[in-house]
Amino acid sequence: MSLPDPTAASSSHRFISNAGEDIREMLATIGVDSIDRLFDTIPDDVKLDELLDIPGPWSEVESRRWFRALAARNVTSADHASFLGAGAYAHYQPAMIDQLLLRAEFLTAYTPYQPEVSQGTLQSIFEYQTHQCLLTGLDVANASLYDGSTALCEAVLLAERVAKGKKKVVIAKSVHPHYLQTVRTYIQNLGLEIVEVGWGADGGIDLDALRAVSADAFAVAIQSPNFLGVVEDYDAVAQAAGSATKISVVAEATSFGLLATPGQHGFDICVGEGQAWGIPTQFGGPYVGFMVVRDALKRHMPGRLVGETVDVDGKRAYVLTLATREQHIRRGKATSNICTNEALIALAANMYLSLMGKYGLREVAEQSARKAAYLRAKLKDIQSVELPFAGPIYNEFVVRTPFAAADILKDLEHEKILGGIPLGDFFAGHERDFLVAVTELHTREQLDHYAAVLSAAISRERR
Amino acid sequence: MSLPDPTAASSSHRFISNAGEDIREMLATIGVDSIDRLFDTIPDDVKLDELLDIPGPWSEVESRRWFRALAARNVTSADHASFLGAGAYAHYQPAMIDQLLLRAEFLTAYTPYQPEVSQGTLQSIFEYQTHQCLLTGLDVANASLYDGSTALCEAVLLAERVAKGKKKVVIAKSVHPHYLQTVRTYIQNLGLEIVEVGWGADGGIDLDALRAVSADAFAVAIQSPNFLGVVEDYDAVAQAAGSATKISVVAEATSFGLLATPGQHGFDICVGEGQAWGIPTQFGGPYVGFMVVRDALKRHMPGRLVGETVDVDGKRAYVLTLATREQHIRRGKATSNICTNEALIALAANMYLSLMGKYGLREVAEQSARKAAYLRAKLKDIQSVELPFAGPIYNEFVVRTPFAAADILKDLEHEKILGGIPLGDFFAGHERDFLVAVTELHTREQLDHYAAVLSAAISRERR
Amino acid sequence: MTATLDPTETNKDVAQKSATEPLIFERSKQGRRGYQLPALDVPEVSLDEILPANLRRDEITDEVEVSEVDVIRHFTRLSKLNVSIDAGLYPLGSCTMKHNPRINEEIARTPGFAHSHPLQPEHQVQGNLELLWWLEQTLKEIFGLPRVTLQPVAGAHGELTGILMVHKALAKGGNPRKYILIPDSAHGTNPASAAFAGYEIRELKSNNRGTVDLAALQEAVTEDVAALMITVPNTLGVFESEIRAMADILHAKGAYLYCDGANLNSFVGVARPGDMGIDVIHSNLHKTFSTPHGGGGPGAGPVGVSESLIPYLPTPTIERREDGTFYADFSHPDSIGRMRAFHGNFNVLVRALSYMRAMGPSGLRRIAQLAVLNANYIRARLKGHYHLPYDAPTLHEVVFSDKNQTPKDVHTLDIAKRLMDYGFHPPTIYFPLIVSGALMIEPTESEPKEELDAFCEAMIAIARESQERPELVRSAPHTTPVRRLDEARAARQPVLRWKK
Amino acid sequence: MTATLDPTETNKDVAQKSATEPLIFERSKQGRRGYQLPALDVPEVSLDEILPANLRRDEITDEVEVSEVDVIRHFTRLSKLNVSIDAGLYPLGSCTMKHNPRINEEIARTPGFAHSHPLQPEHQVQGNLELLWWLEQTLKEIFGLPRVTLQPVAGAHGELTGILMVHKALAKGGNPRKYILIPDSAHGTNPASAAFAGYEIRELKSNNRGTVDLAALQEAVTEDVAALMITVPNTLGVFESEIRAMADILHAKGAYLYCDGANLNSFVGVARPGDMGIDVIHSNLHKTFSTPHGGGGPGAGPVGVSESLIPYLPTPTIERREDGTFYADFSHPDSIGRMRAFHGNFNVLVRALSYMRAMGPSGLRRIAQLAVLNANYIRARLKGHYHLPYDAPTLHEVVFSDKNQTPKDVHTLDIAKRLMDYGFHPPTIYFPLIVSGALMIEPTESEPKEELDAFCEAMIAIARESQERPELVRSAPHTTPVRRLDEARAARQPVLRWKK
Ligand SMILES: Cc1ncc(COP(=O)(O)O)c(C=O)c1O
Ligand SMILES: Cc1ncc(COP(=O)(O)O)c(C=O)c1O
Repeated sequence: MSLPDPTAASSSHRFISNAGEDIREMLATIGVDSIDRLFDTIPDDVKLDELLDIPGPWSEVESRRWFRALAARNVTSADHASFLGAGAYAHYQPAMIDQLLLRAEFLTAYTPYQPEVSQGTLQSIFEYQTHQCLLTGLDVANASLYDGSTALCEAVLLAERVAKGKKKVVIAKSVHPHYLQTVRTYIQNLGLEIVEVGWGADGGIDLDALRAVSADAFAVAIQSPNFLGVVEDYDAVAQAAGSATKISVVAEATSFGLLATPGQHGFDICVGEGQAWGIPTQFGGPYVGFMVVRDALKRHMPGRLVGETVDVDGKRAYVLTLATREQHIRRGKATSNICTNEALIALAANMYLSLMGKYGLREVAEQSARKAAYLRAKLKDIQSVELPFAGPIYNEFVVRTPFAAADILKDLEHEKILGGIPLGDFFAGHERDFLVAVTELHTREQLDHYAAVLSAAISRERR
Repeated sequence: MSLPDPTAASSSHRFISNAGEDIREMLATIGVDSIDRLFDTIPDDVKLDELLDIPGPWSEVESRRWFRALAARNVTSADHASFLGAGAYAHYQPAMIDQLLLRAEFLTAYTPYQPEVSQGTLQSIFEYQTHQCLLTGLDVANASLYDGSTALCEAVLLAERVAKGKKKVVIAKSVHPHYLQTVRTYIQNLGLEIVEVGWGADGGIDLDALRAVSADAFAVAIQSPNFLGVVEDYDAVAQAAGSATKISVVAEATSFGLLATPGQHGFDICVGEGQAWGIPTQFGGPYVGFMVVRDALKRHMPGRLVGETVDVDGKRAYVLTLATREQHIRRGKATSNICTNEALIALAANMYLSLMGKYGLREVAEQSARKAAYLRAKLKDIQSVELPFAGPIYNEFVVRTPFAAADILKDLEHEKILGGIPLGDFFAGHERDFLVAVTELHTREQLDHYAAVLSAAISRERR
Repeated sequence: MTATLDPTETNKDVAQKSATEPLIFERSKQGRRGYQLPALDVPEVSLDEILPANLRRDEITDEVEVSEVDVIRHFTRLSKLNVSIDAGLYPLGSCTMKHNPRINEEIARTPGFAHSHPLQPEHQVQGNLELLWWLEQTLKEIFGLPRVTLQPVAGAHGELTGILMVHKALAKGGNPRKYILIPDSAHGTNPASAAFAGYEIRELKSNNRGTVDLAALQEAVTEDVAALMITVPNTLGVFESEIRAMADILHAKGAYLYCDGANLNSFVGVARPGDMGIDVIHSNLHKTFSTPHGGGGPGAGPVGVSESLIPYLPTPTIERREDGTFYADFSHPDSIGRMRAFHGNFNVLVRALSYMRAMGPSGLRRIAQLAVLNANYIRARLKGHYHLPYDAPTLHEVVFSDKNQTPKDVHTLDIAKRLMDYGFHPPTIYFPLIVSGALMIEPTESEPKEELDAFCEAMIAIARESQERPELVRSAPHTTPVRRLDEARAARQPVLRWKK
Repeated sequence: MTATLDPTETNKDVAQKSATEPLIFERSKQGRRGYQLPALDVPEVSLDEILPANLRRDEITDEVEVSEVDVIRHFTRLSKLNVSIDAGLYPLGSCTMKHNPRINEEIARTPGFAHSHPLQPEHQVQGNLELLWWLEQTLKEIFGLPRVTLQPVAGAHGELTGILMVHKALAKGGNPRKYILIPDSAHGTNPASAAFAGYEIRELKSNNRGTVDLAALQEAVTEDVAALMITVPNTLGVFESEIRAMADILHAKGAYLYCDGANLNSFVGVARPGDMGIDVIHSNLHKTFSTPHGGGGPGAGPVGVSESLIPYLPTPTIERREDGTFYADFSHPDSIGRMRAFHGNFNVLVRALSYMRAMGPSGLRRIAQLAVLNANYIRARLKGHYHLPYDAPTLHEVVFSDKNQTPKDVHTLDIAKRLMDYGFHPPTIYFPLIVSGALMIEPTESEPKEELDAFCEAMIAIARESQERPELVRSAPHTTPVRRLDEARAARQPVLRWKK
């Protein structure tokens, strides 16, 4: 057996305080002669008689070398002009936020089960919930869900709970494909049926098709701006969706600064992805899923809710509430199985929303939309570039060229431009299309350069 | 006059809380009708009637673009293998330290004039003072001085104060030239004479020359390891320095982990530069100067001192003490004019020294010395490379080739090596010499590579 | 921070006042700004040309106008109302509140990781893919299982993933079956996840050691049982010594053994789930592998599976080619599908691998050794003072009850609150449900002995106070920013948002 | 953090205990480690081959053995014993405790800046040199002076630099002269710096407005006076309206006017020192230009000079070539020499330029406007409650005295301590020396009105308490981690380090 002696100084590890002297003292108090004795309840035949076969232990010096070398093998928006979106957007990230997130009081605390020593986290969640309500025009928001895709799953399940009986959910084909796939996974054993509704010529949902299938559906879910970048007309959709619970999905959260709210236009639930609120794209996570619902639905809400109350001295304070919905009380009958959520990202979002505030959120949205419109117009003028969908957009749109999107994008990459996301990866028959996203961070120079490089690439491909 | 209206929303600035509404309310309370009225005591003929002509205001986005572009125009140890030392060394920097320094409680507080709400800073300084004493073998350390060069100035002035009458200070020529120059600047009007003592064949101070000039000197100051990298023999120097106050300068603070202490070998004062304790080289500052003295000298100490005491409840606490030495009390008769010092860097040093601890400080020093010895030996074997000074070294040494150091170093730079610092920039006649520094961060691979590239460079130059 | 004019108030009130912070919405003042953006550099056309008015909103009514100073003050002050691991012991049982190394935070912020986009083509993100591949290799070795999916973003998410795989595998075999067996000591997410995966729950009574009774299990495992979900060691900290036999019983009936790996910290590097006959296990990386809890997340809940479940793993999986390049593989026809958009909580996974590399083989084993030593030290010191409902040997945590204190009408909640006055975060309380008035203490390996001693002395002091000054304990906490809350009122008339 | 066994102690004691932290040396335990380094990868030869034994030390006796957990806990807990700007108003008069923007911290950490070495050749550090050049251009415009040295690392360092230049200039003219005139209201560093520059101090009595009396100055400026060192506005916050006349008097006698720029925050962008006839000025970048005070530093004290002093600037200066490249110029034969190794506090200078760019021309002016407005608002609100020794109009700060409170034996120190109970850092006290029992309040432009109101209400409450419950004020603070200290004991038997 090649197992080290835990009391040897050579066995000490910087992350583990107790060492030789402490261990001997503690064993004496416990009254056993070695740490191994404490593991007697684990049968020998399942005990390892050697160390695991993995690298390490590494010093910070070695870790920095290895991880930085890995990171250096990625090509990112840190060194390229990126026009990638499709559910993950590079917006302005205020310097203050990351530095505050490093405060141990936020970073290393856990779920505020004990409100007297967790008011910081609780009050922030309460504020976060309020921001969500103001942005969506709905009544009650929760403390966070995993991400946009699972938030949609939870919304569908919520709608099914209140619908009683109905088993059909209608989901727009223009909802983020990953979200739709995730819903399929979640509901696969629950006897529910998903009916997809496609888009019309302008890229907006096909209203007639929607009207045709909504009647017996417990819920209708659409995304706006949808996956093609097109902004949906909530009123028209709500009307077509009839009596079903109406779920709006928002994958580009800065759009709330400019677009009509689901709450004021007939929708019951808004779910989505909060990453656009200044969270790094970080290869897809951690992000933060949000859910905001009409007041009538609040007791069916999944996840944590923070409410206001007072302490014994009458002092205002905040606390986790309506917990009877949750797994730790309701167990098999809970409104969701979620426990650990995305609290720290929700905190970052609260910081972002507070710092940008009423006018900043508006300006981010307007600048993103204006710059997208500017680029879209420029690309339109490029010979043999098509914009397949004419519908109104926020900050993202589909571009079509005569050539395979992958090839065109490779050409752009050579000019240090991450030019877009091939639509063909998600929808067969769209191999010449790609999604282009623009934010307030793009400069006119970058937009002009993009247009120039794209038209050059097309001419090159043509030869 | 193109001056903006301070109450206009367009005049609001994110760093300045009060705006339109607040300003109007406050002016009303004060009883004046405009902010301009508050400046009536400034004569109109010196008042500006337009805004200053400087760039800005910039958003964080614009600042990031501009400053990162500037930083990208530097070549640094972040992208090259650096062997630069000469008073600024790239040692291991524990990840925890910088993140803790960002805590507002440390970063944004000021001098702990009010001990009841500043115990964090005060206790840290007390601990820092203790580390200094343990490392130097001396009795009393202060809270910090500007840097190594000004610390030497303060030491010379301290020695002069206690010497009474004597006007001559002997300083080794092998003290960091910038330090020596700074001393000349400081004392230029004080009627003091500096006598320099050169080095012997092995690079150590010329003891006979020292003996010859020490008699009527109020102080003798040497550096060890000296600017040539050579470790001085404190006992021999102390003996040669006779009755003068003996000042040891340490510009490579990690050397305390391995080298004999000035305190145990006849020295009265140790001053130096604490940058090597995990502080980034950051183009020369901020760093932290330290001063440790024999107990007898404590009331002559410049700068802040923190002492232990108790509060009215008998609870142990820390406080700035012996303040009668300082400018805010003694004014023109103070032991120094220093007020703001390098507290945050001293805090970082306390964190570093605590984290590395008894064994880490030793290992950093041993690894640095061993790797330097390894490289030194390898270079010695290279044809037509000379090591002009045979004296014992810690982690830095002088290399001589048949060619101009600048040319050789240019060659190394092409291989992404910052190969050393030309000694000719400091001492005429040494144009072929350069200083090479090694730390625990260098890998054997880098050391071998250095040797290979250097000998290749020499052959190339020969052609 | 608002002071008061009443000179007669007590100092405590003054201090308490300075410990309150208004809502950010209450700080809003007309004209204040916390942001600046570069001026728009494209032609400013009318918004109508960009988006029809009916698709636009008007101003965001009631959103804030605050300065950067207001915001940094606000959140700095809020933070001071929290306790944290970096400030002291945070012995929440079952949550493994261990030291969160700062090197993990630094590495996760490397621009190449932080700014990579989840939909970049394979050739642009080889660094990320290799990192994910290495993390899977490492978890495979830790679990002793042949494959691991990194997609789940929390333990509960991993549970759902695991049970969905079980369901799919059984369905492939013709019958997904109806029930999941779950001990009454289990965490609430277990039954919830099983239910969302489409199963009914059958609860297993724990025996007097607090563990699963083999005979009872034998009986409970019928043809329509899909799996047993157990926690190893269980929520009392007791290791199921007969785990191998349990696995055999299940496997004999074609059922699966699911392990909730929340307590992996107690045996990592000492024993491997795969060697115990476990078919599926999730690990909460925010517990055993030190990723920060962040006030309630983010986390990650990778799931390891045995050979027979590999075909059902979520897509994509991360694979390595002969030529050493890496790619995301979607070609798994029997996969349960995607559990989340993109690649899960990538930057949590980065932190976890950073931690695993820092620990290495010897360090991982030492985690379990010291976590168990620390817990047993607390158990030994407090045993005389608090009632131990199950005195079977325990590993990384120990569960006491308030039985010794209830005669004085002092209950677990009171003890927890009083601990705050002594400067400690309370343990997990009233869980597991099989212990009435449970005090579930998990110190983790991080804690220094002197911190454990201080905690034990506080607990002992409270035990005494409960006898001698019970009202002092019942009315605790006395020194926190707020005191006991009216939780009933919060639930009765919920106020879930600020309104003007 | 050590709790106690005594169940009878008060809650306050419990809380206080939890607010103490042992010395890091007291946390040391045999075997603990807080660090790890890569294993030595060169042959491990005997140390004797590397360094003779007589030049080596043995182990570092009494140095610590602590874990990373011990260290992060220790410093996190220590931090909680401090108050800070990010937590609230920090109205230390003369210190300009303004908001420290986090963008400055981010930019200073850019690897290209943080890891550049001070002795790299010019071509490798063009980015740094250009940054320094731009900072000088910006300060020149702010000062209205033709050159600025960036070498001084603090205000006092700048004072020494400035006076050394004056001395050298006069010496060149044949006679360095003997005296520096300094008003009795000046900061202690002024006389100290002048003395270290080789001068004797002659103190100027302030007139009843607290300013310099022209007639008195006229008389004081003799042939052997080298310069007058004044602070503008002075330490009462009063602007020397006759500054131009003062300059003329000095210049007529061949003497120089030195301005201590510590209070530049009150007129930046509103008026320029150069236009006032000032010959030399230092600016504390850690005050006016927002670089964090760091618990007492680092700072920076650039010095601007008029034409006649340019030849004497410290070396090197940073210059720009025709071709747009930058270099360090050492060719200044009359320079006073080098004031510090390398390039001063470079990474403080980076932060300051970041701040100047963020403010821009309009923002810089707004600083002065709001700083002065905030100070005058406090003055207006507190005037009725505290005695105003000089009621001349003031700019960015206001100095009260304890005259109204002394009859009740309540003194400035008591008022300062009592403010802590209300959650505020006290103002600067007992400075300037011309005011007995001075309370020197500088809010800066950063503060929101509600914070100023809370502060004023606390001050007013204390004024009342001083009349109605003076003992409560005299015995303050009551709610801080430690209460009033025995400072006499600290000085009588100094304990300046931990000993085993
Ligand atoms: C035993 C046990 N199982 C499951 C969970 C759920 O894990 P998570 O919170 O990561 O979803 C937890 C943690 O809360 C737990 O303690
Ligand atoms: C008026 C005045 N002059 C000079 C100084 C000294 O500046 P520094 O502390 O930066 O050396 C200060 C600050 O303490 C000051 O307030």
